[in-house]
Amino acid sequence: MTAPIRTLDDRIRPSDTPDSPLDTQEYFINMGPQHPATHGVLRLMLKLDGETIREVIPVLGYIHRGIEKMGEAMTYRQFVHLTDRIDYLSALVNNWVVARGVEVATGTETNDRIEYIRTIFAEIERIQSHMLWWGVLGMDLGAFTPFLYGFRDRETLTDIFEETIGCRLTMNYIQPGGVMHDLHPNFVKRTKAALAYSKSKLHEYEELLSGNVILQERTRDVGILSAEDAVALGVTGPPLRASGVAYDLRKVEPYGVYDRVDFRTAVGSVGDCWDRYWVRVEEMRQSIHIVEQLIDNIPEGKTMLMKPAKKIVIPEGVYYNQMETARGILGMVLVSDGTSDKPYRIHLRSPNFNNLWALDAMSRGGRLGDLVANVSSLDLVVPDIDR
Amino acid sequence: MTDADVPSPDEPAEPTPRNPLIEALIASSYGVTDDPLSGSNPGVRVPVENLYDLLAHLRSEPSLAFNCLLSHTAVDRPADGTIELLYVLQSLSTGQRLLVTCPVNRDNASAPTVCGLWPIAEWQEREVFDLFGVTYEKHPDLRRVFLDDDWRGYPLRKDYQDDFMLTPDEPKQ
Amino acid sequence: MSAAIVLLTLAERAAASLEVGIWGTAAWLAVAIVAAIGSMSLLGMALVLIERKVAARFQSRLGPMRVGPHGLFQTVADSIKLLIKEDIIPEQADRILFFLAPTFSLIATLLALVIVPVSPTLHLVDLNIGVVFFAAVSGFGVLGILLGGWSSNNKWSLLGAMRAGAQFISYELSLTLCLIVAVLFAGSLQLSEVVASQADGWWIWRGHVVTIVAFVVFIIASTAELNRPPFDLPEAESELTGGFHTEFSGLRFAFFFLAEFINMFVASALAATLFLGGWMPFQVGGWDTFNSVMAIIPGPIWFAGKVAVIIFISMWVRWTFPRLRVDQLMRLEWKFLLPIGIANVLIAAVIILSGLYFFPVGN
Amino acid sequence: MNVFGSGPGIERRVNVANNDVDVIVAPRGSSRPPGIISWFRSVAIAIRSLLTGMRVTAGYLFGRDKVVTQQYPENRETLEMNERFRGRLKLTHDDNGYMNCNGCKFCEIACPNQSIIIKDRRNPVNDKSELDQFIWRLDTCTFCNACIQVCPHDALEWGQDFEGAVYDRRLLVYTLNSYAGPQARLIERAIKKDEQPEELKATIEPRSRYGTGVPLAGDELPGVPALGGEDKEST
Repeated sequence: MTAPIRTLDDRIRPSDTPDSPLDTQEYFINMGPQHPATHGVLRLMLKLDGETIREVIPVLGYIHRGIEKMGEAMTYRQFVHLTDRIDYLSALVNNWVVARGVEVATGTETNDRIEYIRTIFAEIERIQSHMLWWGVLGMDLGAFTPFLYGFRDRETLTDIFEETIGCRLTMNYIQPGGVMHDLHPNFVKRTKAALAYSKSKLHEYEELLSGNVILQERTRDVGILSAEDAVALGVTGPPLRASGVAYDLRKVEPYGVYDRVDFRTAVGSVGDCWDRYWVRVEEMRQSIHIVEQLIDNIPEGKTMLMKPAKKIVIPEGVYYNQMETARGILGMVLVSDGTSDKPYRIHLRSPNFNNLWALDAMSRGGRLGDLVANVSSLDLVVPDIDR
Repeated sequence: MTDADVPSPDEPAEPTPRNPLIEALIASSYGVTDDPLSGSNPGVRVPVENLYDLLAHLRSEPSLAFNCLLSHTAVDRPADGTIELLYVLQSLSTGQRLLVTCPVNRDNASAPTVCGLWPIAEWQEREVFDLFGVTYEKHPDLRRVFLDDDWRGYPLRKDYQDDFMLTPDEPKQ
Repeated sequence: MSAAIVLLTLAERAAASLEVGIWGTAAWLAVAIVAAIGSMSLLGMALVLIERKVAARFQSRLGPMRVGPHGLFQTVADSIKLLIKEDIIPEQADRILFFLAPTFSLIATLLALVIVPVSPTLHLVDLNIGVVFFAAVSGFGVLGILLGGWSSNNKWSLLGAMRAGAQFISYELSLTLCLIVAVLFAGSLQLSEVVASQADGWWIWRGHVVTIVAFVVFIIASTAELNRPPFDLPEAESELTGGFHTEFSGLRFAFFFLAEFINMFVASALAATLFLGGWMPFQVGGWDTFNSVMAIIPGPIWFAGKVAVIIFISMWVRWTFPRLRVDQLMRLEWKFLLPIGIANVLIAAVIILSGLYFFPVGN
Repeated sequence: MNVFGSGPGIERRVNVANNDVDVIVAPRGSSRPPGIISWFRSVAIAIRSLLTGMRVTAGYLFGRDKVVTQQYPENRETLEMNERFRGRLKLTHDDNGYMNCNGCKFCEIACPNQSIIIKDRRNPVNDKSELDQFIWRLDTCTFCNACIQVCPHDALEWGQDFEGAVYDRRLLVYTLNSYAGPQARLIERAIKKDEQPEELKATIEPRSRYGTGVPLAGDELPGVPALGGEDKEST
């Protein structure tokens, strides 16, 4: 009755009837866990027929750290710092998901200043994440220069984090009940300067890569993911919007102060790599626009409403809340037994784990070079896949 | 097919269902009960016999159209002897969200697969199988997803023990 | 570089005459071999350093800065590192071919290097079929890459090698068609005569659009031949983890690397010789004062300048563009460059027969 | 071949999940109309796009002062970290050089990784609990700031020193406090109220950086001798 438990060896078998007019032989090849295009330790078993991809089998677990299990032994406040380490390019949104989950469960109301700070930082982080992605996409497609430009421009944004928070990547900043530090006195000035800089660089990105005929050839009609497939495969974030579903939690279920700002959701129409590329580039512009609207209007107020040393005990129940990271919907299932200050069970619905499986649907029939473009256009962060 | 106008005879009197959706589901024939613990989200509990039918109904009913399985996970409850399977359903067309909880027997945890309804369930169920040991009937590719194929035990169960596990009070060597 | 070539030439002359006795000849030959290897490595190292420095500036970096002033000796340090690295041969590799592959690659480069005319005197071997020789030898270099990919017994390497085979054979056609255009204009296969025929002006501007097109196609095709981005599919590190040289390390890798960079020099030198007048100064037929001023600058400097410009353009392109996909690469060759090349040869023939180019001399 | 171009997106309003959402749709360009002229046009657009990209990179090559690289070990003197930079953990001291820590273990409880191990002792003079050893494990610390956040006496702060790399990982586990003894506040109060201040000061004992009995803190390992008690490097 129950399905047989299989192993990877059962999975890698050539198909009986290769789908090719020539008398060819299918073969398997390991892409990763150490491969320049898989950005970390993603391992893909590829079934290839020449250069044509027949199947992509992701093999996970190379950076599985059991964060959900570790969370069961930590208090809610301590758990926040672990979420920095799942999707390290959206560390603040990950913090925020836990913080908001705890706040909703305990019925804590935050003030406007906290929500403004959180929203601004989340958007700045989205820009820096997309900038890094832009550079990496360039490198995956063979242009090394965008990679360095992306990293260079991202530095101005991580400097903002370092000034206020003290860290650049894994920040542990947004906490249940507030944020860890108040804003640095230079924050507004520095952020405005960085936004102006980013704007000018976005124009340069357009010239260097977006309009480039080779990039267009490499991305157009490559890795098409239809809207139906994207929804059924649980794809969220920019890949989902590139397929034409304008589902952005910042619009649909606004949190923070997203309901008070004016911005547009970037969507695609076909769902190919080009749409995913363009959606992300446009999101950078929209994020700059969001921060520009907020940066001058940060209200006064306290930035931490819960005493840091106080125990947080959540009433018994199952709590789910979700947010839009740079890669998609990050959800958190928080189960509390109502007695301890530690979660009974904590589950993170990571956007990358769910987006990853669309890779097979996108890449079948394409070339090896298309697979690299597809991996890149999904913007996978492997620690978030494995958790 | 919500049979809202045909009340089931064995329906216990619910204290003010929060949501018309839950009300309709409770009134249907899937043995659904309201989940009082589901926080701010609407949530229902369903016995495992009716799990697939309920989810298929939620997926296919045009007025519900839960077309996205956002998350599928489990909670180990050794005190009850059950593992609760949790399905977080989201409708991208209506914006509704529903938490479906389904307790299964802990010693022989098994549930029907919902791969046919949402393809992503294939991998989410693999994750639950990997970490909780819940086997899914008719799953096309049931194997571990994070851990090695020859890993013993299911780490997210509360009674999982390993040689290298630390206790919080003892600094590691 | 030039000194080494002089030495090599002298050694060859000495060996030919045998007047200094067998041991003297052997000594001369040893000197010549050392000189050849030294000049090649020097040239290769200089090119690698220049490439790294230029790339760094394109990317708002500084590039190597640690070894020597402004990292001048970085490539020397790298070469020493590569020399003393462990020589890893995969267990399942075909050892003989694995040994031969980088050697073939380097020999092909060396053979192509000898025909480059740096100046009237610094011309090592002036073959009467120099152009054909170049076409033949550059085809030989593919063999090294194919063998390297095959012998590694690695699927990535094999994929890279197969890509290289398809790519090089295709682009060889365009390259040869461009060579034919130059030969048609010069009326000779001998490189010294090709240069001499440009005494009244370089072919690139004497030959109307035809030579410009031929020059551009030559640059594109040779970039593909050299397996440099945006046509670096055989190694494509983000797709094939290094392609045909994935398994090579230490000295063998250095051979491939050196061959690639010297090939870049050879191809640029050929482009300069065939279309930009080689060591010829900038001359306009009839403008005697202007020509005499230009002629003051010595030939090797003209040559080096022209080669430098072409190499710079190659680097500029490399550090700007993404890589093409394998089928797009083939499409570019067979659907664009090849038809353009064939049409170009026909038009060139018509132009030459009717003497329509600028400053026709002696025809 | 398409007629390329990544122009501005098309603005539109759609209904998603019962919300009206302003969207901006990715430009697709238009497919090339048949004819040789449009073919040449598309080739011209393609070449122009390549030249535009080359202009950008050339702008960096020839533009002045575009280099962003810093020459790190050479610029040590001028390198300034942000004031909130999380370098190495430090104990704060008052003007007289007495530490503010009283060994209350708030930080040890708050630390998610058990990176802080506090050993306390009872002072014979005032019969109060005080810090004996503050052992910090740099190797497991994630720099999450929780200890500093919860400290009721502001006894902890981040240093600006980020060069923590060492060759022996035992060097990463060490005692932060240089002495064991009463908190600065208590000494101050004892001086003010004249409650045996000298006896209190006499209970101060020096604490070495390594060799603390905590695993890895400079202890002997199989085949590796123990580290000396003196400072191997400056804090």
